[in-house]
Amino acid sequence: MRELIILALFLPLLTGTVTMLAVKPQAIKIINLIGSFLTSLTLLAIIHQLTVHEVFSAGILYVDYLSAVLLLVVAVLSFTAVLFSTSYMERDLADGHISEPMLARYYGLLNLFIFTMICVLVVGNLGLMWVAIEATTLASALLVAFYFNRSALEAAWKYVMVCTVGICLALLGTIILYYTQLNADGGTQALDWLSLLQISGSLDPSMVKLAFVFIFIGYGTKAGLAPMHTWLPDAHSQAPSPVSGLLSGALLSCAIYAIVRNMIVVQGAVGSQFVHTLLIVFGMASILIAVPFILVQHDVKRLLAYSSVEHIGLITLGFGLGSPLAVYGALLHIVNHAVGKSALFYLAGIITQEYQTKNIVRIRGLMKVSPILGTMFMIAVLAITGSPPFAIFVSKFTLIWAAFLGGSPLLGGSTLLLLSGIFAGMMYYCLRMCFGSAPKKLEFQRVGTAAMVAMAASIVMVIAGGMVLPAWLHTILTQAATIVVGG
Amino acid sequence: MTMFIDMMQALILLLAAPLVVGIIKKTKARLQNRRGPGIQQLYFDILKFLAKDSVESPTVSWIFRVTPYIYFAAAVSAAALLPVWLNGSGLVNNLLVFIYTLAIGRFFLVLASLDAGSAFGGMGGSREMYISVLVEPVLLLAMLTVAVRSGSTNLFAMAGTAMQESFSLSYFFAACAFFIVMLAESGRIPVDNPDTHLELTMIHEGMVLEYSGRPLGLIFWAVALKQLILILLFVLLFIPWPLAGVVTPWVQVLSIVVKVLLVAVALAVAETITNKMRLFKVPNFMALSGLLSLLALAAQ
Amino acid sequence: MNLLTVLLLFTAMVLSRVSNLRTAVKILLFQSIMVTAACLQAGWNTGEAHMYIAAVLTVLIKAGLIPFALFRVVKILRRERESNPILGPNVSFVASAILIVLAYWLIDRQLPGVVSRDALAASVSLVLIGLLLIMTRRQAVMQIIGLITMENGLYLLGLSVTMGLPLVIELGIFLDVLVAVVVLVILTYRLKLSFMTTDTSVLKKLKG
Amino acid sequence: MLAVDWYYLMLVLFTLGGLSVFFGGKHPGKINYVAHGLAALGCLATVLCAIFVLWQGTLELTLPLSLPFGVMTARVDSLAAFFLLLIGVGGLAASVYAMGYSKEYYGGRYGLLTGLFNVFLLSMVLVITASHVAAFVIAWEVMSVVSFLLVNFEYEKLANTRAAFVYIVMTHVGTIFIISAFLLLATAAGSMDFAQFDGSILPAATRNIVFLCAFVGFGAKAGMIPLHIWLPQAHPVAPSHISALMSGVMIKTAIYGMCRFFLEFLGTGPVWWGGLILAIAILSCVLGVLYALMETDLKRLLAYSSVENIGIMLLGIGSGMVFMSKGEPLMAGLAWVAVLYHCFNHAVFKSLLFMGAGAVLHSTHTKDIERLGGLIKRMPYTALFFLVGAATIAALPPLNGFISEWLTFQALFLLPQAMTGVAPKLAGTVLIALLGLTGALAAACFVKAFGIAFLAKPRSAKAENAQEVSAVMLAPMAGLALLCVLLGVWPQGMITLISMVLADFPGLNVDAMLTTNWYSVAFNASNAGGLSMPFVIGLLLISVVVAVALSYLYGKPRIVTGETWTCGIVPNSHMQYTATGFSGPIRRIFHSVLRPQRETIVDEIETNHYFGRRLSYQVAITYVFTDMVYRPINRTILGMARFMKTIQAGSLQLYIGYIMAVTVLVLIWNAGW
Repeated sequence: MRELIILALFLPLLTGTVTMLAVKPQAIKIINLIGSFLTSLTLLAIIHQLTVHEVFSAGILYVDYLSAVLLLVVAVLSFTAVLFSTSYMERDLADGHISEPMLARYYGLLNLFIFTMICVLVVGNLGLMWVAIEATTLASALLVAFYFNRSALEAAWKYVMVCTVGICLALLGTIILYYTQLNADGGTQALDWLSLLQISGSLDPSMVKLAFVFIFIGYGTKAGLAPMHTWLPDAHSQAPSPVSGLLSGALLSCAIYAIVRNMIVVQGAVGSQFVHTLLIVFGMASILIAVPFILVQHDVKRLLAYSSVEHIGLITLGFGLGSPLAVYGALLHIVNHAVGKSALFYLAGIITQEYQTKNIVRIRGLMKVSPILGTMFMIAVLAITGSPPFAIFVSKFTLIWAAFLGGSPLLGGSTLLLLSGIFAGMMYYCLRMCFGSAPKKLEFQRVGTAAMVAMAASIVMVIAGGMVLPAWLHTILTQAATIVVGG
Repeated sequence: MTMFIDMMQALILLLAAPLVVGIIKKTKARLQNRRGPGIQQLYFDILKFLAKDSVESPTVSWIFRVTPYIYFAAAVSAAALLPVWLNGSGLVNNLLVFIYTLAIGRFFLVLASLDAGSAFGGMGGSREMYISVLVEPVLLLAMLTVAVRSGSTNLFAMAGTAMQESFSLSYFFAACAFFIVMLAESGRIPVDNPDTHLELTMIHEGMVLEYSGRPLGLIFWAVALKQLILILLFVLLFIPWPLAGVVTPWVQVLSIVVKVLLVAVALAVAETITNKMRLFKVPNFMALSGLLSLLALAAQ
Repeated sequence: MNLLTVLLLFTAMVLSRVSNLRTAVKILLFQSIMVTAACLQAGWNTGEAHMYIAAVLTVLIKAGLIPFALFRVVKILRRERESNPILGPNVSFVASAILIVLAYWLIDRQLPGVVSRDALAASVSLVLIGLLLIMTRRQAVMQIIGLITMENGLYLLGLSVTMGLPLVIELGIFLDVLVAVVVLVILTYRLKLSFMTTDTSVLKKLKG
Repeated sequence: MLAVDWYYLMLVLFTLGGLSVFFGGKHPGKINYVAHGLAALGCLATVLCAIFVLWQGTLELTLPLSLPFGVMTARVDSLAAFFLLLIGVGGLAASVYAMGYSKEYYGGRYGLLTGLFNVFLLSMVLVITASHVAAFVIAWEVMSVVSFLLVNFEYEKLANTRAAFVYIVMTHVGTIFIISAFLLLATAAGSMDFAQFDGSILPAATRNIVFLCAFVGFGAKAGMIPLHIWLPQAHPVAPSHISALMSGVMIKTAIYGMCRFFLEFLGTGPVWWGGLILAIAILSCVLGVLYALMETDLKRLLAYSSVENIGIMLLGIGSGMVFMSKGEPLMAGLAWVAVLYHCFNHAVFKSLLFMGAGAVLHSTHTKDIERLGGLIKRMPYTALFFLVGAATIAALPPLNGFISEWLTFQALFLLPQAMTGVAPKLAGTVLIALLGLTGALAAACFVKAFGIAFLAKPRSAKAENAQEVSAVMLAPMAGLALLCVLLGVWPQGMITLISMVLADFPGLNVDAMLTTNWYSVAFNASNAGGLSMPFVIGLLLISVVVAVALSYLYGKPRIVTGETWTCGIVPNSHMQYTATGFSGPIRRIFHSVLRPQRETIVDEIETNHYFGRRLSYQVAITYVFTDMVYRPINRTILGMARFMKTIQAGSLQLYIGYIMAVTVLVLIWNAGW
């Protein structure tokens, strides 16, 4: 098991360095495809191992069911992202947006980004988790600024500054947590998650509360929760589409994962009432903030970014409700949202490449230009707004059902209302883009097979998730829920 | 068996209808100091028409040919539904069945008026529908005053209770309301002028402008019958005087005949003393009748 | 209030006044040296071996690499000055004083009578002044300096509260700070290239 | 074959039909007959399944969806069976009709149309038979999404997409209310299965909320007045066989939802529930038919008349609720029989009318009545069936429209007796008067629709060279027309069926209420009287025989053709009355509600000196709900959204300021405020 984790960490670095050395774009493409395929395979092997024996903890490495859920997300998303970016970047190269050396740099950074995300999920020490999260920001910053045009620079600058300030707060919180651990048992295992969990009962409650406030706001900035979400739309709209898919699917989920890890410890020390109110308030705020920005929007990728803010709000709300059913729904929603949102970003990527613009007003008649793309886009939008036959409806409905069951029907009702506002906004823009008359001068180039495979795979997963829930996923989610609820 | 009695009743009324219209025309003529045609004039007209051939425009369809028969049949079956003999299972003689049987006639007549494709027919049909939209709710309200008191929409029960009641204020209001509705429904002066061919004033005449020969005869006869039905209904439901318990059935029938003639004369008088109302003043007129029946209901 | 904390507070106050980029970087260098001195003093007090390694690391990264990178950047930004900061030099000077008082009030309220009260207050005020710098300065380099001051403050807080985090985490934090500065420097180069100025008030296009 | 086999056969058939989505445009001829054939067989299976359930009793089975909401059950009890029957009949007619009608849509996306048609039927059947909240909501939204895609099928015209957008958003908002109503019940019952739901254990306040949510949610789907604006836009835009299915059958799923909630889940509630429904119902009736009367687009006219018929059904439901809360099981039984009877009738005659309109659209390619005319000579059969439909909806006796109008009238007539005090008595009678007004307006509306569209001379070249549609389209119309006549002449069969359906609901006493023998049905709820349709029709027939006999009195009538009298000028089609003209007087008396805007453009002599003055007259109705209610709401929401967008103002300092502000706030909150 330890070798698998080391391999999983080592593989992205290996592919990254090899890509830096290789010159020809064709070679780079193949290396990365193999590299990411192997990484995903090892991650899936880790998850399979986990289903055999519950937990694995060795030194600073620690993997349990909760991280298995996120590992699944990273495995799926990293492979589809690399698969998609092979033909996406090829098209960019052909259009002349990027030059040869930039391609190598892109794949290097992408693999570095995947490496840092896997670090976040496998490390057991809260301090090291902070380091890994900070590393993800830096790795993705250069990816956001990849095109180095004016708006990409602006987005990257704001992304780095806001996130680093946020992360400093998280560091402050982690230090205070370490201080409480010192007072409690002399800090032999500094900030180790398992030991913290054992002694969480004897930690000083007021200091732990203070620590959790800083940690929550710090990682909340990384997760894009409401008032701290301001970097998210800029970063996601300026980054290349596969990166924004990874950003909103995997990175936000890793930040949520970090919050949940700390929450479990704090919950043991201080009781869940404090933690849950904080999560619910910020969750509802995120959904509320997303509504106006989706109703009136002119940029396709910003529209999807705000939908990510809304879904992260929904997930935090799920964890905030606290009942096993709610946490189960939230975890399922992480997986569904990751797959659904990445499919949408890939589609948006292809569409913006096709129409050479991100402005919704100038994208029209997608159904006429290419029926397959149009139908996939329509299905993806319907899926992401939570219409039934698709997976996201299942998790959304579980969350609402948990809200009603948990004795807060008003919360459930208002969430439903906000979600319908978002549905109206998204559908309005989706219809404007899909239907109507296509601009004359547009000659449609065939979509690369790799991109088509990546998109089709994600959409099939979303549709299948709506119909049937695989048994192994069900066991992982229930086990993870028991960990979070502190069973 | 009851159906046979109803059918006989309808035939008798059919035969009597032109007589009543003749009487009305005669009294109107007398009031206007002119001799006017004999009371049997309508019989001669109808017989004349039934012998004549009819002229048909090429644009018409089968609806134009079928409508006279349907209109006539509707009038006759409405007549059959009337509760004159005060006994009957009431399965057939229902208030709503009566109203909607008349509605069949009107529905097809308006269609036929549109069929010929002339402006007069269209104008007549549109105004007939306009009048029916105003009349139907008020007719329902007027009939309801009696139905609510008798607790059932069966015409026999309604007539039965109407017979027992002695005079009361709510009865008077209901009678006035129904009288106004009767004027409108049968197309008398304040709402529609039956004896003229002036495009602006004729509603009912406008619709039948295209008809001639046998169909026209049937329609004239049906109009007369409808007139008689309404008068008879007014008499049965709103003029109870020789109360049921007191007299033998034959005297009862005699009193009905007398009452019908009296009401016919009253109609003629009402027509001569008022002149035709502007078309868009009719809603206020109908609102008055509706108000009266609501008052009757409240005063019950 | 030993000499070290006084000098640290002094550097922070001066930082809020300065407008020339080169002098700002020099002050930052001085501040980093003060931090390593604090680290050495802590190591000398507790006798922990890894404190000395941490001190060496701070010298290498905080006093060596980062100022070197910043000097390279400042060298090519010939005419760049912090022309119109949001809060003028005098106002931000008063603001940093207020922040220091606030830091002391916070420490007394939250942890009354803790042993290294001054060090704690100094580190918290460093963090707050770092934040003040980021919030009020328009120049990209000044914002980077603000960020590093905040990091130093946090590092000091960690040092004084918990006698130093385990080495692995210390190493990680230093690596992160270094990479952060490298990334920011690359971005500043690119800003200079495409916007002809590193005044971040130009970055206003992405709205709504 | 047990009911359960028919149920599974139906699911298989519809899913097979649904697979035609993947064929796209290839060899449309074969796809048309195969897919629509499968749909027709599926509907047949639905009808048989319903009959078996009614015969053998409730059918319980689990759905093969393994989702985290526990096992999903489906239950077909007698109420569901009745609605399955309705879907089967409507679906069968629509799918046979579609074989002829959808030839027009042969092209790239034809497979999509047939596939979605099958999935639409499947989702409706699942909505009716689901007995688990999650299954119901999934089927409900699949139905909405599929019907949205069908409404949006001809997306070349932008108006279609806008109408489809309004439709999907309104249905989605409606679904939210339905979900919250269901979940409130489910939390009380502790499980998502319908069998465990029992409204009476809920506290009064929650029960009222559940009632309001269910009423608004299903009302939005049914299209009652305040929530109706999507219906006249969405239904006419879909292909005619789809709008026939939507208007005839899909709206009934909302009525089914209401029946489930008001009859089974909520039990007897306070009187104001019924009162509220009656108020909304009468509003929907009058306004719906008024707007229908002012329409000149044939399919919009039919859509608005659906709003009116939903009003009539709500009248039945409202009076039923009042009777149940007053503890009058006999009268409540009568009211609910009226509801279900009108539900079935509306499905039959509205599908018939939409198919007629579809046939007209198929051959003349225009829906505007002002362009049509004289179609009765060119399309005799369609005209005949449309006439039967028009006569039924105008509630003329020999047809089924009259029966349900009569039943609703009887229910309303009993209302004053159940209520105490003068004010409710007067309200009851005013309700009846308004129902009479609605009946008269409906008659006027459909006389106009049939008269202007089919009779007299054709007003345009399109109407001139219209041909009769193919037999495949005429057969379902004939079937439905026959059904209308059958249900009208012999209502006892359907009334006994409905009383069987309503037998097992508490609060209704249906069997004691009804004595039916072969020729009549009598309601002994306080001697409300009875109805024997065969006698009435007998009378009518005899009178017709008398009329014909009289006209043959003087030998065989000879008919001479002569030109229509138009004051001596050669008549042409411009002399005929137009639809706007026909409804002119009625528009004038209801001007305060409709607020028509007239616009007469007169070409002055200078511009047009050869032909003198040219005058064009336009009148447009202002739809009070769209302008007064929906447009302001829309503006305020978007205004707020634009105002809220200023928080992303682009400056880095502002963003870091947000973080600091939030930290301070949370710290203050954490410090125990």
